[in-house]
Amino acid sequence: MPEKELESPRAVQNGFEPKIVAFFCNWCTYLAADLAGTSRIKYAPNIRVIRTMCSGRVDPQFVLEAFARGADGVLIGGCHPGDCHYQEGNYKTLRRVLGEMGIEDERFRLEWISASEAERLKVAVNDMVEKVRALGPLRLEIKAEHFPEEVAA
Amino acid sequence: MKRYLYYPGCSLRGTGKAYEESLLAVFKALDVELEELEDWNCCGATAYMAIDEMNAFALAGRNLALAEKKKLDLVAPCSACYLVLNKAQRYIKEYPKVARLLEHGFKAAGLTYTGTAKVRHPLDILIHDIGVDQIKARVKRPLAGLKVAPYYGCQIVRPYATFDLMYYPVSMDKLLRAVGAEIVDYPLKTRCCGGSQKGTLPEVGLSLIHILLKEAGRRGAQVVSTICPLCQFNLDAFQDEAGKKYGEVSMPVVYFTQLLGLAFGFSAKELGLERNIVPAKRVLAKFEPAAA
Amino acid sequence: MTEPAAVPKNPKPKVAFYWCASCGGCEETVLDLDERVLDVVVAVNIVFWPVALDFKRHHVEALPDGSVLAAFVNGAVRTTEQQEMAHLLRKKAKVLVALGSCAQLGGIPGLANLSSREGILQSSYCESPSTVNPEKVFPQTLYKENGQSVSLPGLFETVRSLDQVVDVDYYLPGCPPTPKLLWDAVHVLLGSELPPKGTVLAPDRALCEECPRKDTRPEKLTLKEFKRPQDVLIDEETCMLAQGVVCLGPATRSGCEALCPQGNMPCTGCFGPTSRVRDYGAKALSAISSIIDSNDPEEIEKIVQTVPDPVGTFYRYSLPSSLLRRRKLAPAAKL
Amino acid sequence: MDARNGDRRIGVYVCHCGTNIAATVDVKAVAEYAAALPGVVVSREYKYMCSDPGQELIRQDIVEQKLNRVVVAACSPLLHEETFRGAVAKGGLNPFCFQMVNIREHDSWVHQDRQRATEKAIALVRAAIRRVALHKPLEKKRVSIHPDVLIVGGGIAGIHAALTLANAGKHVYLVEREPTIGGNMAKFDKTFPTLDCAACILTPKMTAVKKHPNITLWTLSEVTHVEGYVGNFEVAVTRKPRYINEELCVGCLECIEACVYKQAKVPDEFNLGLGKRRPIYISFPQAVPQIPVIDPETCIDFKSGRCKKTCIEACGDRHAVDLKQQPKQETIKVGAIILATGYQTFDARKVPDYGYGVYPNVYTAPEVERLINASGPTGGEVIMRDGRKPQSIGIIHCVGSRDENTNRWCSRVCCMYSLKLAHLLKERTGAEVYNFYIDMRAAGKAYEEFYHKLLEEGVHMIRSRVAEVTDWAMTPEEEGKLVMRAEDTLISFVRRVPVDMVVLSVGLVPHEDAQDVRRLFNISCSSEGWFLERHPKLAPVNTFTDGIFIAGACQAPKDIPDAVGQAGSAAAEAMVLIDTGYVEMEPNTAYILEEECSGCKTCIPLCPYSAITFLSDKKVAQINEVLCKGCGTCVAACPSGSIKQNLFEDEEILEEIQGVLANA
Repeated sequence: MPEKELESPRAVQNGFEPKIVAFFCNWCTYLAADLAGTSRIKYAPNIRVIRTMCSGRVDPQFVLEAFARGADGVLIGGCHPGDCHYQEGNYKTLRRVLGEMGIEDERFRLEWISASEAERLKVAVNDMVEKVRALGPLRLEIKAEHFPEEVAA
Repeated sequence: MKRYLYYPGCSLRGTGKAYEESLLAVFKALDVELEELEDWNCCGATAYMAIDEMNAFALAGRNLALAEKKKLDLVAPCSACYLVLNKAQRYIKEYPKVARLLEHGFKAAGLTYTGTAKVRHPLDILIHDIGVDQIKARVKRPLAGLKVAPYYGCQIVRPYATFDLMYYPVSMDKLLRAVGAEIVDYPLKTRCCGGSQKGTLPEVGLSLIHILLKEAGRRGAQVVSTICPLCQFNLDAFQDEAGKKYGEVSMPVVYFTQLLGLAFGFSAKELGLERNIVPAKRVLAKFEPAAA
Repeated sequence: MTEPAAVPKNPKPKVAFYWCASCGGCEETVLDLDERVLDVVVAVNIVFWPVALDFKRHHVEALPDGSVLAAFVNGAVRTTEQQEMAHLLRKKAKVLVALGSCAQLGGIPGLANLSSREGILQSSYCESPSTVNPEKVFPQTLYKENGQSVSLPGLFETVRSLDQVVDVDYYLPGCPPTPKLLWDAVHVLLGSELPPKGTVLAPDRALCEECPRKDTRPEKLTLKEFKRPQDVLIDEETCMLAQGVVCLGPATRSGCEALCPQGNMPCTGCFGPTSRVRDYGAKALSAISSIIDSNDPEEIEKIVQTVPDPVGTFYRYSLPSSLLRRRKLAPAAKL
Repeated sequence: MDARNGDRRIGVYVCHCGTNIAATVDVKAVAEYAAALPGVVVSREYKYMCSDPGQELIRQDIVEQKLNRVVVAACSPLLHEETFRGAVAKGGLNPFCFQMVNIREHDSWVHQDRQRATEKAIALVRAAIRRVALHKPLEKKRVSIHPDVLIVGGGIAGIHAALTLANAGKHVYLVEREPTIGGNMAKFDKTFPTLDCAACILTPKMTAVKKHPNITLWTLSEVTHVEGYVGNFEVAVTRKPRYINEELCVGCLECIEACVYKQAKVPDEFNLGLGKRRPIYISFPQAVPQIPVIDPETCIDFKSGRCKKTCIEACGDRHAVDLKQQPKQETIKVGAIILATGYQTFDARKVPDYGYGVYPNVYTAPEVERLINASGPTGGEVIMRDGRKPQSIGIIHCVGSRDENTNRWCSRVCCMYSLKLAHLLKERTGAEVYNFYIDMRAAGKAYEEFYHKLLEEGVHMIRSRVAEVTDWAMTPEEEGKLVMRAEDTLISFVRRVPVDMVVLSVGLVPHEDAQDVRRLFNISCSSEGWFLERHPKLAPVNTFTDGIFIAGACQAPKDIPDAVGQAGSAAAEAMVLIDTGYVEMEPNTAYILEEECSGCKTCIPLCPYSAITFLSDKKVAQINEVLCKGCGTCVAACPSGSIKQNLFEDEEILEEIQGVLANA
């Protein structure tokens, strides 16, 4: 399909562009993203990449902070299991917590993408952007000043 | 108990009667229910495809839509039907334009096709859904010592290799081995049987028929086992003619379901083996149940 | 402990206590000072303490702003009244102390943030088995009957910790804080130099530091399942985690002298996080799930499932002060 | 934020990279936006930030504007982070008071919508500015480099690298898993295009390796474990038993003659099963080391324990034969590692249409190499499996190469070795030789000329991808032959070519255990499974793991000249490392706040490099800075936030998160 389409056509219609914070590990997924660049592979511009040496560095607090600060989705990209040290237990437990806090599974995703898998990166990003777009904005930020208004009812 | 819809197509009600008889017997024996697709229509075969593709898709597609209504997969034993239905299914899936056009047609008939009902071939079902072990377990009279040339014909794995290797299919080999037969190496297993040429360029058709049969014999096969009513008829009916032109050949050509049936203990009659032109009796007699 | 001698005489510093959304346990702590409470009374002049003394709100309002040395407020804030009192005491007190988990972190009442206000009212005034309310009568903020009117505080959608409502100077953690911590706090406040604003008046290390079972945790601890206290006969000496029991000691601030582990129960985290952690639950979560012994996604999933009620486990005392603060409200109940 | 930024004087530099960035990202807008952010005192855009004037710009501003933090938005930090850190240092600022933003690989090159690409760049720059405000000055730690080098794989690449290093006075461990070095090249008969005999040019290098005082050669050996980091690797090598004591054996080979097996009965690996060997054997006459090996699978004594052990008798008082020999574990320290593990050939059975394994007279090219080799199973006579000599031979190019159904890549060597084999086969047998090729690829010195030489020799070239090789005849002439059915695309006609012998020019594929090796050495593979170089053009022998280099066909299909060239450059890279004497470690290690650690031990089992120990006296955990690779797993896991990581402090990352999300 024409690359143009990859840059999320529905944007025009509902105007909502998901903000997705991505934590990429320095040795695999960040390199895959570099490779995507050198290969001029096009994907949705909705992700904001934050580099860590290893996906193991991604503290659950970072994920929560991202959501709390207005991210519509969080993507963690690491090397394939065995190469990276991400604590998958964290991911799965955190998913449960997020679920109970009303944040859909599609908004928090873990992908194993090795340095050579630029194509896979593109697919993962585009897929996530579309899924989150379908869910709509998360709108989590709770502003203290709203609290008094709450009582009216 | 597994259930599928059954699409006989024209052949299995005509020249391919024996295929239907043996197929139904074998599936019954394996406790698989085949329910004939109600109000099915001609698949259009390759001929219609060549004349008007879109209408051909609609014609074949109608059968798919009917199947989808039943929420069951559709078994198409005839290679031509299988290929055409398969092609229609793929085009609907891969080409939005085709899908859209057909949608209108289907709506008119109160039908829809979203691609859930799949076209399946008996080989596919026996190998993947039933499994070789099940089939082994069902064998009453192993076809020990029977040397078979497995012949798949041109349409079953090309252009779509949905359930077997495109260049060297092996599913039938596995099944026949499972019932005790010996498989000869038959590199011509997917070559053209000459079916179409027989009508247009008879001598080409005949030479192809002759090569297939001669090679089967040269490799020690006592019988050629096929999965396609057109191949079967073509190889069976014109042996004589081909023999006169290129040298004597006499090779029984049977359906793989007939061989499975024998191993399962059915009689030649039940399996329609009497319908063969080149008699299969002389090689298969010893596997038939003693006449009760 | 320095005795009243150290305490400056006349004029006696004024102290106020107040109780927001909480169970009253923190009030108990004050009483648990036992005879030392008398020293406190000698040292200070209690001007407001609804649970024990008959001062009214207007008494407090009458006090000049900033005339109260310290106001100890426990409990989370979930009603308009609590909000008003919080503001009032903030105005009157030099030093506002959040007393106990609820005031500091939101506490157990904070778990209400997993539901919407409507949901809560529904279940307590209609659905709960012990309720008979055929007319579906709900509490109203104002009720008029022949000229007379009765008013009730309004209920907030979201439960908040004290510092999400007013500026807080110090925190006294715990559910409830131990008498020792309170006693020390009182002295600190009466003392000459005050700790920096925002200080949590408890040690800044995690609980394992204080735990008598510390040495029994193996260096390489990995688990294939987590157990709930009621499912196992817990050994008196060994590390809770080593026994597969979810213990949040590693993530929880010390200061309680490991009361629960000493009582053979795991730590549930009432003292909240250390000063270096923003979201208690997140750290509690990684403390626990880091122990999982498997690389197979399915198995990990299974093991994770053996932790019951994750939010209730990891955020038992701190949901309102967590980064997410509450369950996402259905768009309908938009703020 | 502002408070934190109070004393910060940040300089921001947005690079055009010619049009690479500027074409898609409105760099001016980005620079202007940055200028307005708290703490930013200079914000510039420039054509090429990495150029000298670009770097000078930074240096000047630091000096004149008293900058204390710098952000550069350009390409990937993996490309130029070091460059700009250098520039920052030139300005007298600590190089780590710097943050780089990737707006090329991660932005301008992967997006087309200019507005949204610009928005993205702005978000990333904003995040970097907020992050850099928190950066602390850091020092790089220097670690000394162990001068020895490990080379894995004793093929031509490994051999050449080993000799180069050894001649430069470096000590080399050469580890080879086969009983002899020489690799694939040792199996070849002649080499294209010069047609000089492979053995004649290879064996001198092999013996040189054996003789070299600076080379420790371990055959029948495999690396089983790798620890440490650039300059200081600790490697465990398992040496499988040869059952002949290498120190005592003088290579008289009498034990082989003496074996109770009077004739060789066992299919011989070196000759790809075309010949036979005894249970005690030597791979080929010029094998290095010149020491026999006993195959326990087939040796009677190992199977029944009831052998006359004539080999031991034959060896006499040298007592070199040692049937009790056990596997040996060696542990070595090296500063650099060169992987030269080579390739394997495509399994022709995966293309059933060509009948390999079905028709005895269908051969793979490597088999033919042995068949025409004077020291091969037939002494160089081309005798087919059925005992006949071929009158006609068909060679199929690109078997397992350039093929959607198998491998898409071109194996680069097949065209040329097919021509070589065509020449040699014609020369030895006088047979008609048909080459079926898709495209003729003769790029290389004197390669095209060789192709023309072949054409003159009258080798038939048929431009075609063979459809199938069968044994069924259409005409009497085809009877008893292998029929090659193919469409000759130059005359658009389907041909049936009956031949006696078919040669499949199988492609090159990665070793089936390449993935394990990759994990073992912690490097990456391309999606095809070849070892991944750091940069395809500018760092072809480096990997993403410092101190580990790749040479030869393990990186991609290569012919001998290329493999040797690459081996040389890998050796040079290793030498640069060693002669520098030290490496500077990225200061991104984690450290534990001793005062705050509660000793809960959560972190200890998590460390992939076992860098964390528990101090039983202080009852707190401690990180060994040298072993720490800075993955940060422990930092994320520490339940009381008592572990921090240089360059990746919680605060810095949280600031970055807020930065990318803060609404412009």
